[in-house]
This record gives sequence, structure tokens and C-alpha cells, in this order.
Amino acid sequence: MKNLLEVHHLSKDFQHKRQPPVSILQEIQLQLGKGQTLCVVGESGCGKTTLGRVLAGLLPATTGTYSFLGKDVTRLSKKEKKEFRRDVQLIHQNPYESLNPTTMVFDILANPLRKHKKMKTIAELYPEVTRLLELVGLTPVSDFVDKYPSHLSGGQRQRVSIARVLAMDPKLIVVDEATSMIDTSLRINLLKTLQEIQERTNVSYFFITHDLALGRYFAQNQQLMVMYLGKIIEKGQTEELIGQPLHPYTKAILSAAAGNKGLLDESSEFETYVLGGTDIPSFTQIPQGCPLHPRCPQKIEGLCDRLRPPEIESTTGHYVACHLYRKSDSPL
Amino acid sequence: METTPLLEIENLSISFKTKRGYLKAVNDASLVIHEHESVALIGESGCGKTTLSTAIVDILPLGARVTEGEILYKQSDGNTVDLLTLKKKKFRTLLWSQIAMMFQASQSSFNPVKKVRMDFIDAAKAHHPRMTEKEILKKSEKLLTLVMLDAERVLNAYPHELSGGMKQRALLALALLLEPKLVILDEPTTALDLLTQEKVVALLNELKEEFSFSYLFVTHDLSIVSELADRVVTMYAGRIIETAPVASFFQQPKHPYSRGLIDAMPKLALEQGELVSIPGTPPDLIEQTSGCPFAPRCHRKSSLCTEQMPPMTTSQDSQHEYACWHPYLGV
Amino acid sequence: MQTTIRFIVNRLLKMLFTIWLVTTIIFFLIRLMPSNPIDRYIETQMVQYGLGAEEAKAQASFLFSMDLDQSLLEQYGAYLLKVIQLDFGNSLLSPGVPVMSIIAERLPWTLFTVGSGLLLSFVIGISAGALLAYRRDRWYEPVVSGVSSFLSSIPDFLIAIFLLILFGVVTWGGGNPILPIDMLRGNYSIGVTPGWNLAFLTDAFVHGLLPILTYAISQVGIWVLLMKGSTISTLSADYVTLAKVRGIKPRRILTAYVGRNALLPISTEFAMRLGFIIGGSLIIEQLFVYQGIGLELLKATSGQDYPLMQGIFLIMTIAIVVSSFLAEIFYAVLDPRIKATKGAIT
Amino acid sequence: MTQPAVFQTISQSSKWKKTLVQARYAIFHDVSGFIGFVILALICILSVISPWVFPVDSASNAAAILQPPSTEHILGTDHLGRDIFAQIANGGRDLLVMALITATLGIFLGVILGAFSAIIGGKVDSLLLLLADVWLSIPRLPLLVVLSAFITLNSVTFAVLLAILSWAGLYRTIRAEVLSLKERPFIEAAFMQDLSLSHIVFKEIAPNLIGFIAINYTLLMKATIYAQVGLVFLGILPLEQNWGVMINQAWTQGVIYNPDSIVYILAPTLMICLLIVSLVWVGKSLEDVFHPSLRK
Repeated sequence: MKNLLEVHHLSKDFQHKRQPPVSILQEIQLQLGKGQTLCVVGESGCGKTTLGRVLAGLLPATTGTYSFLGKDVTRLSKKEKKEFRRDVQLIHQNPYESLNPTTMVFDILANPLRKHKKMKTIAELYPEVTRLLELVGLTPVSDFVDKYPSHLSGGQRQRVSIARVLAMDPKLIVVDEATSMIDTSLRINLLKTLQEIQERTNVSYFFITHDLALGRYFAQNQQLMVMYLGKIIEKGQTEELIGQPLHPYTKAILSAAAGNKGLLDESSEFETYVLGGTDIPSFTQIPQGCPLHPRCPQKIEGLCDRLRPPEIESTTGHYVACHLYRKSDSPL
Repeated sequence: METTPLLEIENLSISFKTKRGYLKAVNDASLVIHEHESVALIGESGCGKTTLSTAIVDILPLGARVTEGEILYKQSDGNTVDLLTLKKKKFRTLLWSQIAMMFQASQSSFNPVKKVRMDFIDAAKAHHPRMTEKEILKKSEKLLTLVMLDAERVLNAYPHELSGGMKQRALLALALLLEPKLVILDEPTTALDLLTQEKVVALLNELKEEFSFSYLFVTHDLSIVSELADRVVTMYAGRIIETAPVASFFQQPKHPYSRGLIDAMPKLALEQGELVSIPGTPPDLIEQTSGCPFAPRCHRKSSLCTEQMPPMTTSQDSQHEYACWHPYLGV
Repeated sequence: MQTTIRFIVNRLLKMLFTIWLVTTIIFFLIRLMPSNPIDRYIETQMVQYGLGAEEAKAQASFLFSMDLDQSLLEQYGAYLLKVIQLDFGNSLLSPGVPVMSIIAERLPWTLFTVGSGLLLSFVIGISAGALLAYRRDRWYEPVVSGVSSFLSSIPDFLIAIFLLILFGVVTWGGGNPILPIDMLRGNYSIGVTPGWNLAFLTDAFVHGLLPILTYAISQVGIWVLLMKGSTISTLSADYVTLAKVRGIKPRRILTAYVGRNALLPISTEFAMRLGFIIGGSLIIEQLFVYQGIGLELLKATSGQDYPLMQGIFLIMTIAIVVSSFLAEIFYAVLDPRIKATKGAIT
Repeated sequence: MTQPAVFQTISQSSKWKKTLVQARYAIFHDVSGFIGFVILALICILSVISPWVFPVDSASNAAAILQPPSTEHILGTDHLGRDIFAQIANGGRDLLVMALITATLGIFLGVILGAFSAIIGGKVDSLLLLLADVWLSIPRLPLLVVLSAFITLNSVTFAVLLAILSWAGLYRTIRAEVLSLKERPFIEAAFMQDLSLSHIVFKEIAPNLIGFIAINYTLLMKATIYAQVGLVFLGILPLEQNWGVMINQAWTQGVIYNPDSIVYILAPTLMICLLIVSLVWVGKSLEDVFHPSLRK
């Protein structure tokens, strides 16, 4: 099966006035198939949102290739660009900012329909708007169509955002921390709605979160990857990655997440793994070699602080960027 | 367990005046914090947990008013006072020296135009006017080192020069400066990264051992509750609906809402149980109903629930207290 | 440190650019406009007094302190050079008197009245504003806010008229108005010699009283509203709440936590306003016949005294530019956050 | 498909109803706003009907100079014996019309330039911003006075000139507003939906600016009235029939010092105050009404 999107050696630099460029994304490699989910987990400031925005076409990559449906995104014709624009959608983190406060829910959904499906009259639009709202579970529909966003709760707004995205019939949705501002009791329902939509429409998700357990839940039997300081340090099938974490950083965040949950997560037994130091270094001072080495308890002197670890496939489909897993025969 | 109550909140009600009418943010809430005990107050946004905690230190926002109840505090000299009726001046002497607080957004808890040291000096001078600056700074340095900070650097920095995690820890040091009896922490780890969170939680536990004070921490994040709390208090729509020791709270929650919250938390464990959300949305606190506020979202509700607010009941093993007509009583 | 210097240099350049631009506009008006004053003057001299073209030109050159035989570009260069030395030539109405000496004589009076009025309104305004922020639940809060909003809306010269009537015209049942208004014209009474003595200072104050009051009343509302808003937002800041929780005394909170942070954004406004009110002093000085720079500008305009006009206008512009420059520097000094570089990207 | 009841709420006729509801809310929702609307309405009505109801008698009447208020002349007479009330009733029209013209022109200029600058960005934006900064440092009233020495002003050239002079302030505020709107995620969402630029500007950004424009519109009207009355008083603008002229006349004739004819100067002064304050209050009230989060 051909992949929906392929990303090779993608890097993204930001340059502030008169300051040296800062590399936010480095050598990103990833693939995502149709109807599949790829979840990226990382702490705030690891570059995961930037990656999401690059994939959504909101930011250009500095180097590397990004192809969508087999076509290089930087070399699309005008028509293809328009198609790409519609095929890839993004759901923002903050539902209080992502809906125009002066637009009624009906119009929020009708605007893209008018533009892309050439629906004009309300008689044409109404059934489609109803369908979309029902799809995201905002029923009875009549309670919502004539509301302004300020009358909706955070969860309801986020559902409207999802409906608006679905109006475009996208092939890929970048979900950027879409549930982090939603109450716990409502969160799972929202994720379930997203999963149901995937079953129905075969859409792919690029799911961004800082919550390992949430990512683990959403990307069941799918792919999970962990980012640290702009690099993908480990990726693989979700259950495999959680069950057999390889990278010291992955081990540390798993240990932290599991430790914190304690009683909540009785059956889980994760090795306790603690990193040194407390704060993530800033992007302007990324350590040489492996970015984790100053905090890593297993660092190899003379190797980790000098050489950037390559991406190593430890078992099939499970990649890790760490010198500890270097095959003896591979060159340095 | 032999414990003496340190803070007792009794039948506290707090109303907000809004354009649409009075909003009862806290409704007839009673809560006890014992000495050397760590109590977690949990609930979702708008449930009144923050209002309740700010009422203790008298920093309710404008328009909010305590309509009923008392907050009894046992001073270190053994006398018990009602914080709500205490004279302002007297109350001020209790603040920070006995009750300290840490906010959720510690990002702006330091005076932005002064160096961090000034916040330490001010706090100490307010209660010990004769303490010299040198003494204060020496003590501050010790505490800052304890929370794993470069004391020299932090004291001489402006707040904006510190990272979020650093400010959080500096604030913790500030809270401990006068060795209080009770520390109130409002969402102590929300703004922090997972790994920093873990460190702060560990630190809080260590400090509790060392200084033996009580915590009241307010959070919506269940995952840190099990690490920090001895007892869990659940709030919903302004009411306290369940109180339980932490282990049995997670293992046998009695109130359907508590259970719903736990069931909705994604787990890391490999055998994923089915996660369930609570349907519906929290009620509007302006339109008060006579029944249980959770009834509209509850799958165990009966007609009784919509008519009458269930009273606080103590479970047979006397570990749980809950306000529910149809609690989960089985094991 | 480097960013601070860059910041200052940046502002300085902007300031110079503004002054240069205004100077150039003035040169354009005086020299290049169709029917500009110099051409008109030469024409008049030739038509009315029968002077020869050369003679008329020479006279115009002398009067306007410009060498009209030079090319326009040279004239422009020479003009700029003179402006840099603050040399605006001689007044036409009082021949032989340099414009700068007239300005030097008049400007202090305007600065005195505008400055005192502004200071008075500032002190009263910020105190009242801070008080209102603290007492938001009292009955007088909406009243004072309403009055402030009213005062800040109505034009200052209407306030001047009210004051004039109130103090200088209405007899209030007695024989005479409160103030002998016709005696109060000018900056000081005839017979009083200027100097640092009590008699003169009192006299100057009495003469400046109504203008000062006008400036004060017309500005006070703005300060009340600004300070109220600023204080309210500061009061709700976490560091203030936390200061309360730390048991710090209210007075200490007011000064060290609320006061400084609330005043910061307003203090820049103060410097800005100083510059602008000088520009607005025209009508007030006309009404009270106060011999300040505004009145002088009006006289110059009606008397077509172009060198004086441009001199005063330039000085007024410089006043604004310099005061806003100082305001920004002041702010940067007071607020440690400004110096921080914003480089973080997430 | 059955057409549900909700269908009605989106139809055109109900949009009008909503507008009506909003207008009612705008007028009645706060006290100062309500007072402002009432005063403004009264001044407008007076301005429209007075040429017929209270015509100005321009002929002087030496027999009735500077009379105090009486039943014949409610507000007394001026130095030429003309009725003051008639002058007051007719004196607001010019001011209002001029303020409307200037404010409309000025807002148009400010919105176009500000929005353009914010949306285009880059060098053009920086340059415009610098120019605006510089422009703002030039004192407006003295500039008008100085310009009057070079150009003969009449009402129309003055209105246009004033609109042009006020571009910088408006430009800056509107630019800032559009910039912050542009950064809001819902605009990015519109971009992701591939909606056209005109849709984004007029349907997404513009509705969020209405309250902002309303308050600036009234503020600009206020500034126009200030400048106009001020310059008329100084004798720089040609005299016509308005309150500023009355003040000027009272001043130049020395009537101001006559304790018996205080009404002569007080009446126009008060009227200007009322007009300006009502404008400010109406503006504030409108700003509230159009505030997006307060939508009904």
C-alpha cells in the first residue's frame, strides 16, 4: 500500500532577527498510511507542534522532502496545491480561539460547503450541516445551529471544530493537543468520536499530545513516536514501544507517567528510570552529539557527547536513535 | 489513626454576583484537614475547588461572598479561630507563617519589577520585622538549595529570567520560608512538563516528611493525586460529593462521578480496559436544583435523585463519606 | 546591554528623522508651495513699492534669512544647517529680533502652566484612580468614573470658558467676580520685576492660575480612568494576591507591588501628554490672554510672520518628539522586562 | 426533507429581527449609553427641524441687544439683538454634518491603510508604521493653524484635511487590531479551509472589527468637533452658523465679560459639551454591543 505521507530528512530552522538560525526540527523521518494514526508524544517545546504545522502545510520545511500521496509538496501545481490544502486539515488546541466569535455554528460549517461543494441555498446546505453535526455528536442539531461559539462549552466547540474540518473531506487531520483543554470526563468521548470518524471515513490522524497515556490510548495498535529537542528519538508500534521502551528518554517519561499514576494504573509495571538534571535545554543550546547526553545515566563517554546517534531499527518497525543499540558491525 | 484536625471547613457556601443572578460556586461544603495530612481536592473546571481554597486565605475575587459557614483553624498555640470572622490584622499574622499558598500559574507570582530576593525579604519582614536581611537571605538560600536551585542566581534574578519550572520551585521555597503548618497548592504541577512534574511531586513528598506540615492541593489531574495525597475529596458543581482515603478512592470509589472520573483516565497498562466518558456537561450553577447536581449525567439516577440532594453518608468501613442515593457499595 | 544600546539608538534615529521630516515640510511650505510667502513678498515689494527684482529679492533674502541666489538645494542645505543650530532667523513683525529669543522668552511660561497643570492633574488623578480601583464596590465609584469620563471628553477650551465665567464674570451676589480677570492678563502684573522673589512668584502663580486649572481639570479625568484600569489589572495579578497571602501589610503592597506596576504604563503617557498639551495651549492662552508660546504662534500666523511661525511649530514638534523619546527610555529603565530579548520559539 | 424550526432562525427575515433586538440592546443596556443616545437623538432632531420651526433671524435688532432670557426670547438675545435660542437650535447641524463627513473619510482611510498594512506585512508595513509614528509626533492643532497661513480653509477642504491628518492614529490602532486578529487560530482555520481572501477579510475579520470601528468613529467625530470649534473660535475657519461661531462672537464682542449675558456664551458651550459627551457614550455603548463575546 502506498503511504499517504512520506517525510524524509526533514528539518526546520527558525531565524530571529540578527540571531543565528535555531533548528527546531532535525532529520525527521516518518510515514503514515491511509486510515492510520501516528501519535507523537513529547514535552512542551520539543518541536511537536512545529512538526504538525509543517505537515499541515502551514510552515515550509527548511530542508528534506515531504511528499503527500506520492507528490512532493514543495513542487505541486496550482491545482494540486489547492487539493493538498483541502486534503490536510488541522484541529487547534484551543477551542476558545479557533472559532470565529462573530459567526454562527451554521455558517461556520456552511462556509466551506459553499466554497467547496458549491452548495448555495439553505435547503441544500441544511442536510449537510445536520449530517456533520450528527457525525460529531452535537445532537439535537437544532440546539446548535443558531448558536454563537460563546454559547458553547469547550467540548462542544471542539466538536464544532472537528465538524468544520470534516466538511472538507480531508485525508489527513493533524490533531494538535485537541483535548488538553477539555475536562477529563469529556475527553474520552471526544477521542472516541475521532476514532469513529476514522472508521467511517478512512481519514488518517497525526495526533500530537504531551500525555503519554492519552497517546497510548488513541494510537492503540497504531504507531507512536517520541520527540525530544526536535528529534524523533524512538518510534514504533504503540504496544511494542510502551512494552519495550528502548531509548533512555522514553524509559524516563514512561517511568514518570506510570509512577505518577501509581494506584490508578495498578497493573502496570514499569522500570523506574530517572534522568539527571531538571530542565530541557533551550533550542539555542542543543547539546552536541546526542541531545540527551547531559541528562542520560547510560551515556557512553566520548561517543554520546560527540556523535549524533543514527536511527537504528532494533526490531522490525521499532526505531530508536541511541548509541546503546548500535549494531556492532555498523560504522560510527 | 490518632490525628488532630488542623483546619475544619464547615458548611461553607460562597456566592458570586453575576449579571444573570447569584452563582453558588461553593455549596454547603465541609472538609477537614488533619495535621501532617495531605488532602487532594479534585474536580473539573468550574466545580468550585479553587474558590474554596481561596476562601481559606481570604482572597476571593471581587463579587464573591461567603454566605454561610465557618473555617476553623487550630493555631500553633492550641487555640482554634474562625478565619472568616478573625480580625484582619490578626489574620495577617497567620498568613504565610502558618498557612502558605502556591498558585497554579506561578509564572506571575513574583513581582515582575523586583528581584526575586525582594519577595523573600518582604515575606519574612512582614512577620519577623526584626529579622535582618542577611538572616533572611541565608535561610532562603538554604531552602532554594533544598528545592534544587542555584540559590545565588535565583535570588538575584528578575522573575522573567527564570523558567517556569524554576519559578515553581522558587515559590515552593518561598512557601516554606516561615515553616507553615498548612500549604495550599492550587494545581501545583499543571504548567510543568512530565519529567519536571515528577521531580516536583517527589520534592513535595520529601518536604512533607522533613517539615511535617499539611497539604491541601487542588487539582483536576488525577494522575498526581495518587502520588501526593493521603485523602481525596471530590467536588462537583460546588458540592463535596465524596471523601475517601487515597487507596480506596481509586480502588472502590463510591460516588458515580468519582468512578466516572477514574474510568475516563487513559491508562498506560498494556491491557486497556474500556474507557468511558461521563455523558453530558456540568450544570449551570446559577439555576439551582433541589436534587443531586450530578443526576442529569448519572446512569444510576432514580426519581429520588432529581428531587432531593443526598446527604453525606459514611460507609460501613467508615472510610468513605459520600453524598449519593445509589453509591457503588460492592467490592 | 547590547539590546539596550540598540534600543536607544533606534529611538534616537527615529526622533531625528521626525525632526528632519517636519523641517523639510516647513521648508517646502515656505519655499516651494505655489504662492509661497517668499515669492509673494517679492511680488508685493515689486508691485506695491516699485522695487527692482534684485532689490526685492535681496530684501526677501535678508528678511527670511535665506540666500535666494543659491540653488534650491543649497538653500535647503543652509536652512537645515541653521535649524540644527536652532537659528530660525529674525521675526518679521519685530524686525531684528531673532525668533529663538522670542521663543526663549515665551516657552518657559507655557511650560510652567502646562507642566504645573499636568502635574496637578496627574497627582490627583492617579490617587483617585488607585482609590477607585480599591473601592470598586462603593457607591461613589460609578459617580467619580462618570465625572472623569465626562471631563476627559469635553474640550479643554470649553473648560477654560467655564472657569472664566465662574471666576471672572459671575458676581455671585457680591459686587465683584472672584478674580479680577482683566488684571490677570499677561504672565505677570506690570510693575513686578521678574526674579526669584516671593512677590514675583506669587504674582506669576495668580496669573497662571486659570490656565493651570484648565489643564489640570481637562487632564484629570484621563488619569483617573487610566490609573483605575491599570490598578484593577494589577490588583488581579498573581503577585499581588500572593503578597496578600504572605501577610504583607496593605501599605507595603500598595507601594511595592501595586503602585509601581500600575504606574509603569501610565508614566510614559505622562511624558507623551506633556508634549501634546504644549501643542494644545493655543486656544487656552488666547482665551486667558496668556503670553505663552501658543499665543505667540497665533500672533505670528495672523501677522504672517513666517520665520516665527516655523520656529514655534518646530519647537512644539521637538517638544513632543523629545518627551516621547524620554518616556520610552524612562519606561525601559523602570521595567526590567523590556531589556529582555524575545528569542524563544516554541 | 422537512424543514425544521431552526431553518427559520437562519432565514433573512429573522436576521433583521436580530438586528432590531441588538439595536434595542445597544440603546438600553447601560445608563450612560442610553443618556448618550437620547441627547444625540435630540440634537439630531433639533438640527433637522429647526430651519422650519426655529428659523434664524439674521437681521439685527438694535432695540433688543443682550437681553436676558424672557418669554419672547427663551435664552435672551445676542449683541445684535438676535434670538439666541434659534441660533442654538440651528448651530449643531454644521458641526454634525462635518463630523460625519470627516469621520467617514478618516475611518475609511484608517481601515484601508491599517488592514492593508497588517495583511501585507513586510517592508511596506514597517515603512507605513514608521511614517505613522512620525506623523503622530506632529502637533495637529498648531499644524492646522500654520497651514491656515498658506491655504485658505473652508468647511469642505477642512473636513478633508482633518480626515487626512487623522490617518496615523487610526491606522495604528486598526493595524494592531487586524494583526492580533490575523494571528487568531480561527483565521488560520479559514485559511486551511481555502476560503478566499475576500471572504477572510470581509466575513471573518471585519465582523470582529465593527465594535472597534464604532468607538473610533465616534472618537474621530469628537476630535473633528474639537478642532472645528477650536479653529472657528480662533477665527481661522470661516464663520458659518454653528455653536463655535457663537462662542467666537461672544468672545470677540467682549460679551463674555458681561455678567448679564452669561447665557449667550454658556448655551453654545454646554451644547458642544453635550454633543461630545453623548458621542463618546454612544461609542462606548456600541463597542459593548458589537463585542464578539457578548453576542446575543
